[in-house]
Amino acid sequence: IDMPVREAINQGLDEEMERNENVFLLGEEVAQYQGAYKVTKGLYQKYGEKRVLDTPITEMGFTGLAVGAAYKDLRPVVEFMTFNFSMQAIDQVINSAAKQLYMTAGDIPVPIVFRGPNGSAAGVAAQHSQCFAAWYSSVPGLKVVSPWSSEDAKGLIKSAIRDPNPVVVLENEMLYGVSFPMSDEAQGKDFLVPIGQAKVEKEGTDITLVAHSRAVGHCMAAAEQLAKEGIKAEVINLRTIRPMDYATVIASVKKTNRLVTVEEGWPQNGIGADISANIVEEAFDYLDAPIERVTAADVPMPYSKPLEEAAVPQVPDILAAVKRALYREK
Amino acid sequence: IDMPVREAINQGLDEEMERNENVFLLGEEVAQYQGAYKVTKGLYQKYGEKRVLDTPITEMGFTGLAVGAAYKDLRPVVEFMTFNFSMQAIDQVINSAAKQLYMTAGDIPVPIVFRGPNGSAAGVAAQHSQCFAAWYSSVPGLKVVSPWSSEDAKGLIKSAIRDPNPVVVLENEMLYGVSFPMSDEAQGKDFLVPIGQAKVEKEGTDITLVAHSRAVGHCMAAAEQLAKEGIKAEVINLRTIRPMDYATVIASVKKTNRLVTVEEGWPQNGIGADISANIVEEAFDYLDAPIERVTAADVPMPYSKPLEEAAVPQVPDILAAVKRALYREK
Amino acid sequence: SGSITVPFSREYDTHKLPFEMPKEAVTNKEELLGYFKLMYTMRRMEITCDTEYKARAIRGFCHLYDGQEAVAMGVEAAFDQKDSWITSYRCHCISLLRGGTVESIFAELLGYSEGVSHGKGGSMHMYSKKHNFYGGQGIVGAQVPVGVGLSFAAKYATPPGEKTPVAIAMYGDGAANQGQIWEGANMASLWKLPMIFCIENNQYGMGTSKERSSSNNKYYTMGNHIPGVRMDGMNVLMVREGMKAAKEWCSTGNGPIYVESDTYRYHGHSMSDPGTTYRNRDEIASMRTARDPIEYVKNLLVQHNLADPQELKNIEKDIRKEVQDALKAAKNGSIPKFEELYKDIYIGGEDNSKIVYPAYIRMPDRAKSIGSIYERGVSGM
Amino acid sequence: SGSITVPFSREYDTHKLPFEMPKEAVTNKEELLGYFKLMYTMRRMEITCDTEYKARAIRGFCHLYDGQEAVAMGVEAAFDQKDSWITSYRCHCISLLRGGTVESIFAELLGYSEGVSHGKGGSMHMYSKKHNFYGGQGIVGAQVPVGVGLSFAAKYATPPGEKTPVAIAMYGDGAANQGQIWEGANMASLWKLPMIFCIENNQYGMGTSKERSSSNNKYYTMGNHIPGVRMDGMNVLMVREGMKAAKEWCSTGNGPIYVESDTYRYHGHSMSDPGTTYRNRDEIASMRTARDPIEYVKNLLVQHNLADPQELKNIEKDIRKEVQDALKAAKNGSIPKFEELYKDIYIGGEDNSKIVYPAYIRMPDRAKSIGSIYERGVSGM
Ligand SMILES: Cc1ncc(C[n+]2csc(CCOP(=O)(O)OP(=O)(O)O)c2C)c(N)n1
Ligand SMILES: Cc1ncc(C[n+]2csc(CCOP(=O)(O)OP(=O)(O)O)c2C)c(N)n1
Ligand SMILES: [Mg+2]
Ligand SMILES: [Mg+2]
Repeated sequence: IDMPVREAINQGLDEEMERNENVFLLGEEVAQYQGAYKVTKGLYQKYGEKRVLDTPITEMGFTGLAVGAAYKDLRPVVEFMTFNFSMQAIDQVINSAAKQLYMTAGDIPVPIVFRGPNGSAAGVAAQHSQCFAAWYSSVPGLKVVSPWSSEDAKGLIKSAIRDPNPVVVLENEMLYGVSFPMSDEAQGKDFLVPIGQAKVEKEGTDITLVAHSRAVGHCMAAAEQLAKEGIKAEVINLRTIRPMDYATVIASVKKTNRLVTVEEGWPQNGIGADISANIVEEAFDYLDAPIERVTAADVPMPYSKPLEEAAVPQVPDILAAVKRALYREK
Repeated sequence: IDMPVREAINQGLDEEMERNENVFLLGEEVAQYQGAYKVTKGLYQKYGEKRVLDTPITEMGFTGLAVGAAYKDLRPVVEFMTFNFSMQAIDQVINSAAKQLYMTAGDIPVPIVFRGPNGSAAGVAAQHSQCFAAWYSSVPGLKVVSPWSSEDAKGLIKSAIRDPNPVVVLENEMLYGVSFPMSDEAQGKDFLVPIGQAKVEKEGTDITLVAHSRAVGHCMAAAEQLAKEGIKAEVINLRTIRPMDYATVIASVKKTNRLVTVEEGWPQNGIGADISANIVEEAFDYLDAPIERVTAADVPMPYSKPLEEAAVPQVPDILAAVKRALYREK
Repeated sequence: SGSITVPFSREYDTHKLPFEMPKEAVTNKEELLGYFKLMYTMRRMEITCDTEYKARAIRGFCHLYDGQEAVAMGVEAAFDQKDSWITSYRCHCISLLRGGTVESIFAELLGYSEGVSHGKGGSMHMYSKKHNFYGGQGIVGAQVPVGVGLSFAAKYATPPGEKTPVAIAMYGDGAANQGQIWEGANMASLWKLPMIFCIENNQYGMGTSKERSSSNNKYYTMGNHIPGVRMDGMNVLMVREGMKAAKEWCSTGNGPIYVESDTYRYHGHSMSDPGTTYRNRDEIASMRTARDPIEYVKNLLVQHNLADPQELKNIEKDIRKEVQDALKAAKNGSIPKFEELYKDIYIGGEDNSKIVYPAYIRMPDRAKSIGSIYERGVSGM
Repeated sequence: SGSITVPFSREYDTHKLPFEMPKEAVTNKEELLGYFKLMYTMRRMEITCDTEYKARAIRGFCHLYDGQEAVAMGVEAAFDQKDSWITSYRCHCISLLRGGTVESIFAELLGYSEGVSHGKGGSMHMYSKKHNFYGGQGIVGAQVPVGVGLSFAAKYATPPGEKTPVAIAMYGDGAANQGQIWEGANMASLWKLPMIFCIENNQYGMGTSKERSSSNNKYYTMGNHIPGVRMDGMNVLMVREGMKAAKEWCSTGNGPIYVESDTYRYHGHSMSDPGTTYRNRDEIASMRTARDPIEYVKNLLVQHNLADPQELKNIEKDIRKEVQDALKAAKNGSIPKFEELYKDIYIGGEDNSKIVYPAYIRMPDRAKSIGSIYERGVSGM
């Protein structure tokens, strides 16, 4: 069957709440309103106000509260209405959650999930379009995942909730309504997507495309176009950003000898930069062309639609990078 | 003459306050206590309580306040007692300051400086040792500088204050007490270090070392050691992290064909990763060996001294990377 | 026609207020007609946004102000343009009072160059520095300490002893518990800044009623030791008189004040919220019939024989046409040039006036990047 | 020797408190001797830290608690260990009450494996989950909403109708205006959480006096509609009774309370602050002579003939020796193994019990990285 990403997350949340009484949800509008993007639909009705809580619009406060609850073995799932608002709470995420296990020398784990839509959406301008993948994934103590498909979404949210560490789940608003096939296995209650492992979405031998979240879709589209030209692209869906599965990327590059990274975040100190640097360190001799990065433009997000489209990677941008990596030999 | 970094910053602040009445300082303990690290010594006495303000310990609030004052043409210099605490205020820095000019289509510039010690210090553990260079420098709308020497410190703080854009000045506590020579020119009131330009601290032909802040000192020490072995290292002091002076690094790599980046921040999505990725894109054919990154260990900062030392780059780490880059041919 | 005196049917609620609030307002035909016209223009503008949003001409978030018009109108009537103003994303109508026109607001919403923010900001981001209007903040609560900074700058620029212009930051009942508001209030109180904390209590923050978000929903008391006042935000005269008193208090060195306007939004939170799951249609309907801020002014005009109903009808007709014309004109706007994508990221010159660009601005397709990676800095500086 | 009744020489100041505070405390020799011993141990421990810091054996920040001992002691006396506790970086003495020993605290400060946090946390980061002590927060204010989360968890785990354990978050006069405190308080009040907001008002936040940081320095009133009480924080019995009352109120479903302890720190803010530029020596001296919390207990013991001065002197001598012995023992500690550098970043197993490591942990010298970049995930999971 096909299932929209929204429903896949919802199912994952539901199953994990059923499985473990200590799992609870909190955030703005997650309960009675059923989520600003309806991701938590039906859960307040099913689990009641003890376990699904509408918070005041006080990100720093409710994030701190959730972290404290996690110190005492509850398993909070914090929804940021969008990750943009997590900036108000980022000190709590980093200093009270990510670093706590280490500072306590293992005494106080923080089993908490921070989830919500991340990155650009449609027509919401500069303050509501930021991608936080690079920031969060730089921090030891956090795990960071970023699903693309419905299977990713369900399997990763479930793994995140079961994980005894703080996990940041970077979703994408524009994917919520997109349907993807769900295998029989993925429909089951025991379906987990392991954190820390990338997935080869499409095998290929000529060039490797690496991406996460919505950009995976662009890569798949690009790969299809390339196939028409006889170019076999391998598409890697990172799924996890931290701990990054460099191994899968290296293996692929050793096969294809060419790499293009694609992301919706800003270029400087981005995910692509990190992958590029690691590949250079580990597989320099396998590279037949410079690694190409496709990123958001280095600008705040504008409102106007044509400008907005120009600000984030589109399929032609990926194709152009691929062409450079294919035809420009060392 | 020699001058400690602390005094160089102080002199820069003093001169700019004298020069422009709209420049004012605010932050915790900057006035009567003369700064937690005495960087603002004497300024409250000289300029009075209108222009040097002790704030309550409310980073989000006073940062917002300063941003608002900048909207109305004042030139606030915000001290974060350390940049760790800027996380409480980062939403104001990014969403209210960095993006404002763009969202207003040029109508409301935000001439503001955020300064304070960044990165690791001595024995202050995980919550007080984070480096924010990579985060801030990923954001369009911000400029980010990070001085090493006293000349850097004075020249960059002065340029930052005169700049009509939001500028983040990442200092380093452990450098405050370190003395560096100050040229006659640097002692003058018109001395500026241009934002956006790296400085070649030491010329060399065999390998390029790139760093900012305290790591520049380590690179200089490494270069000295290497010189004894007949290896001529070129040391680039970035000075500015955004807009990054890739040009100077590229030019150097085209000469030396080998590159090692050094930074005190975490490895993933760091400054070194970004430089590496850009060099690969622009100067791949000039590289005679993989670019090597030396970074902080991928761990929260521990308290214990031997662990702490192991967590940040030391000269031997740089030497090891250099050796790899020199002897491991493509 | 001379002035009339309008007694208030509701009293100001006060909190630690060291002065008396008026029980009535003095006004006249000209004023009232002015308010009516502006508020009716706001109303038509917002309703037109609704239509255009549904027609997919407006994108993203779109928060409408209909129902709340008397608050902005009352503030503007009490202020002069030296006073600084900042508000949330619900900013179309404040823009209209502070530098925007119906046409330039529509143009912004349509994403055109002629827009208040050249099509780069959209619904949530309208400004006019010249008119001392600073936005248009998309982040809940963030405008409040920033607003305190506006008041700080006003005081900084005023010679001691003189009356200072004031600053006002508007925020909602949902925003009211944001900690940074208190942080700003504490500094405003410590440093005696001319700052008005203006809560637009429209009873809901998205789908959450004030009782569920706020352990204390007497928002005018939230300053604790800071004086506060609450008023009927559907009554432009009451808002005006309240704001006059607040401004007088703040501008004479007494420090900040909290002012709560009890109001209502007719629309859902934003265009994507039908606004009917968490409140019932009766509630909305009864607000419209009993407390509509525009009807209130119309009634005053008619009851005091300052205007006859037909005159008002004609005005409404004219305004409807003006708004439609503005929309038509706005629709003739131009799509922002590609250069706008990377313009206004930095500015140059110590006087903030030069248009500058970083030497190298990376684009998704790196080959199409602007400038050159072989150049450095920000050019034009 | 039976119990004695000690009248309070100062009244509790109250704010919207719906119950009466006691005017006296009942205690006995055993209790008082217990408080005396623990508080004197704290005092000696902190003074020893001073010496060791100056001898450069302790690094980084080091915030001492001497002068404030009665606050922690009073809290502990009123609580049981099911109640959760979180505080700021000024945490040595709370650690001592909650799982730490003088030796393990010294060991931590010396950076040894035997330390409360295995040498990884240092002065600001001590914890014991087993004893419901959650730190040790280095970020001003951050412990407060986290503390509210502790109270949330306490309520979550308690069957409806039963008394809940409480949570307490301690913070300073300087921290008191942090917005996140209000955010936490609002939720605690909305959701009736068993939460004590405990202000340790030691009159200064670093070099800033409370008048300069706080527009309202009656901290016990800062909850506005939330009840509050202020007490003499130098009087362990008053703190104890105050905390008992607070705990009773909170644990029976009434929601949070603000409790301010009026106290004083003898040392500077941290070891790098002489503490004499922003306050004068007379002030410190007069606190020591008039209000010292340990002298108070000693005097009670002597005045009520529960102990004679010599007995107390002997106890002091013993404690001084114990503390010195603990220091000596701590100094025999072991430097953390290199593996500690990358241990405890992640934990594994759904029951939080497995020691795990990421497959690849990068080190400054990449060749010395732990694990392999060719492996993936977090091993042991
Ligand atoms: C920090 C932050 N959190 C969440 C949001 C999403 N959001 C936008 S408006 C809003 C409700 C605000 O309600 P209120 O303050 O009452 O203002 P109103 O919309 O009623 O005018 C929310 C939750 C945001 N923009 N910023
Ligand atoms: C968010 C943040 N800002 C600043 C600091 C630096 N700092 C540490 S303690 C302190 C003073 C706190 O004073 P108070 O709350 O009165 O507590 P006390 O030290 O007196 O116990 C400051 C400014 C910090 N740790 N965190
Ligand atoms: Mg509202
Ligand atoms: Mg204090």
